[in-house]
Amino acid sequence: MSTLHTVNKSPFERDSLSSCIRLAVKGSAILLIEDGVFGAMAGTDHSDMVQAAMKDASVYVLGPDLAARGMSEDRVIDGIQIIDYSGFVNLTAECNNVQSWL
Amino acid sequence: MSTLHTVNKSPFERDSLSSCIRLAVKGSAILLIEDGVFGAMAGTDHSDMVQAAMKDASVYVLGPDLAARGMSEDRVIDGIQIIDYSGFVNLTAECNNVQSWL
Amino acid sequence: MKYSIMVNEGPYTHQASDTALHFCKAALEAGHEIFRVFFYHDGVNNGTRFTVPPQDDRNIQQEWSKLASAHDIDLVVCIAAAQRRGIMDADEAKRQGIDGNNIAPGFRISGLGQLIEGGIIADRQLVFGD
Amino acid sequence: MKYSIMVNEGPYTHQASDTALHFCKAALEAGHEIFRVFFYHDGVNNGTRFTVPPQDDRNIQQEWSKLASAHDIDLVVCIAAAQRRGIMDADEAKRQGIDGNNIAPGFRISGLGQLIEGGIIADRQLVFGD
Amino acid sequence: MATKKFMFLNRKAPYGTVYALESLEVVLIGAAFEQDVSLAFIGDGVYQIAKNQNTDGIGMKNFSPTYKALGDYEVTKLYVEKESLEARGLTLDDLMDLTWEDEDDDYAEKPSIRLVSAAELAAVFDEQDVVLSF
Amino acid sequence: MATKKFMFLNRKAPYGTVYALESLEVVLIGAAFEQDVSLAFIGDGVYQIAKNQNTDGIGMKNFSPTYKALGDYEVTKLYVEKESLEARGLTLDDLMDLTWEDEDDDYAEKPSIRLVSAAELAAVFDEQDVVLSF
Repeated sequence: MSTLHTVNKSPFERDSLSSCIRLAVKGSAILLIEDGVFGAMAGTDHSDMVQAAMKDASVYVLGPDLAARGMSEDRVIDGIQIIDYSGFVNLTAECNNVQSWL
Repeated sequence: MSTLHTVNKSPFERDSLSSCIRLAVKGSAILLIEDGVFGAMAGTDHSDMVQAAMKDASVYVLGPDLAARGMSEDRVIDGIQIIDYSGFVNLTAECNNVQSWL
Repeated sequence: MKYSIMVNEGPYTHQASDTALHFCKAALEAGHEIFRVFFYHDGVNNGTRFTVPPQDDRNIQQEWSKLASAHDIDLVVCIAAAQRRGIMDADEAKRQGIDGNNIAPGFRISGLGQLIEGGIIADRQLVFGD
Repeated sequence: MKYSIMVNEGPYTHQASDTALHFCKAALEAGHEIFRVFFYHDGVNNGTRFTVPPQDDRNIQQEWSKLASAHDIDLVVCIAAAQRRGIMDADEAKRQGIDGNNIAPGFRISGLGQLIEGGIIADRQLVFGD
Repeated sequence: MATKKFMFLNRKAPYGTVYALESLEVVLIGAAFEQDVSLAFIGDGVYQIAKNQNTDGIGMKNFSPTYKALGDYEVTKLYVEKESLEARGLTLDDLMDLTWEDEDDDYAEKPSIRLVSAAELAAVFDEQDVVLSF
Repeated sequence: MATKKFMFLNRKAPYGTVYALESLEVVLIGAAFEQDVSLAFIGDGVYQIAKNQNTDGIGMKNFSPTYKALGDYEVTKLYVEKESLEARGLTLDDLMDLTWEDEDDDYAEKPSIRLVSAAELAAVFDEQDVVLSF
């Protein structure tokens, strides 16, 4: 796979996720961690942006960070894969490099 | 005067300024400091939001922070007053209280 | 006017501590009083005497110490926040079994009540942070 | 895979250090190698042995020390960033005329070259920060 | 000591940063000073009081139960901005059930959360003496 | 040692935080390792290389002249995202004039700043071995 992008900021508070989406090439993977997991939720002001990005990128979200924040897996946008830290490690190994959007 | 609101974040990176504008009552003062000074510039994607807010609030910007960032006073939105640290102190004394939007 | 100030970020990483210093100096110059500066969150890191910034840079910690001594300002480091972040005075170090301390001159470690008290006593409460 | 990790924020204030720890543990469990963890910006504050977090909370600094000793991980604190923020080892303290040191076991202070070298040597470079 | 109106302004999500937790520590101490205390949850601050927080997987302490104890400390005014909640696709049902017992009304259990519009909350802010931001 | 493609990703404004300054310190050290180094300025990162920075009033060191020295360290690829510049009402004229001397072309002075679209910059990112984010 191409690049793995990690985003650890809420899309409501910062421009990290929108910058990442703008600058990720087709075929990239995007992993939402820490406060970035709010970007994975359906029915928010930013869901459309994320769903549009999913045409070109595979989107993942870190389950432990979702659970910590009380965000239900049922309400994650369809097609976003929920992974744990070991899945995070696997992604970094499968992708050619890792780019953090802090 | 009513409340003095301080905003120290760039409106391009964070939601601090938009939250402040949404929650400031008519007659408030808004002071842009640190990276918040980018919100005072004309001709940006956020200038319209700030100009609309100026109908209900007096907007100020900290000159030393503008200069540090190379932002020209000529390009500050018309009607925004440029002040220094002593002007900042005066505002806090004139207003009833101070609210920071971090 | 009597001011109480809260500083929520450490030195250098965020501008908050610099801005708070500039504000305090300007307020004192205008004849106001700075009653207390309360350092919370990473702000406690302003109170370590172990910093050695580059020679061509400002020394934020020393500026706070000097300002406090010149104008009798109470510099309070929050004890709970300090424990999480490794700011220790001699008493605390002894109590916690830590083999050293790093508190800077003019700073004292105390509880969150000092922040609330500051807000009650002062005419204006300001917060500088991230 | 051989990993090099960069941690840009201190303990507790941001989740970055926690996430980096979880990542390192999971990588080691999967049979990968963590070659080096480089602490930069406020990340240097992970390397103070003066922290005393609440008893019901994790001790991030100790977790790094333990992980490093169990898996032979090189924990490097950037010297320039450490000087600005008051992280000292015995040698540095002597050189700078500081009356104490606070570096934690398993951490060493070194230059930014270690970060670049980490990126060159490792198969993957990851950054955790704010 | 005088009684002042203290507002604690919460705009950051929990766990990603420590501000929510350390804000709560101030609120608990503040309650002991018998001031007129309010909390506001704006922007990502609304996530602080989300239901069903479970931190087992990230190894951090789940401090959300502490919000439920606020009523016992006579901290009973928790303002939640409607616009922030809606932007995040959340409703009151997604927030914890936070209540207090009214001594003057036969210990009736009353809701602590006050869902308010931005305009209403702006008016509340305007009345405050001290605003502590986190 | 091997030569790798190193990208330094700058997304934060100068002075409000220390990231811009400390990023520059890494770039200077990195140059000594003779790697293939690029810098990207995205979002508020474009403000780092704005002209006419004057820090006298805030008592901090003006480190912007250091960007002018990058060419001497053979750091000659500074990508600036067009979309970020435009959103901020800025043009190339608002940025410092950053150049390098091409030894292989009779020491001709060439511009270091490469104004690129998001799509073009995305392609550059995709070729990198190591991305350090600040």
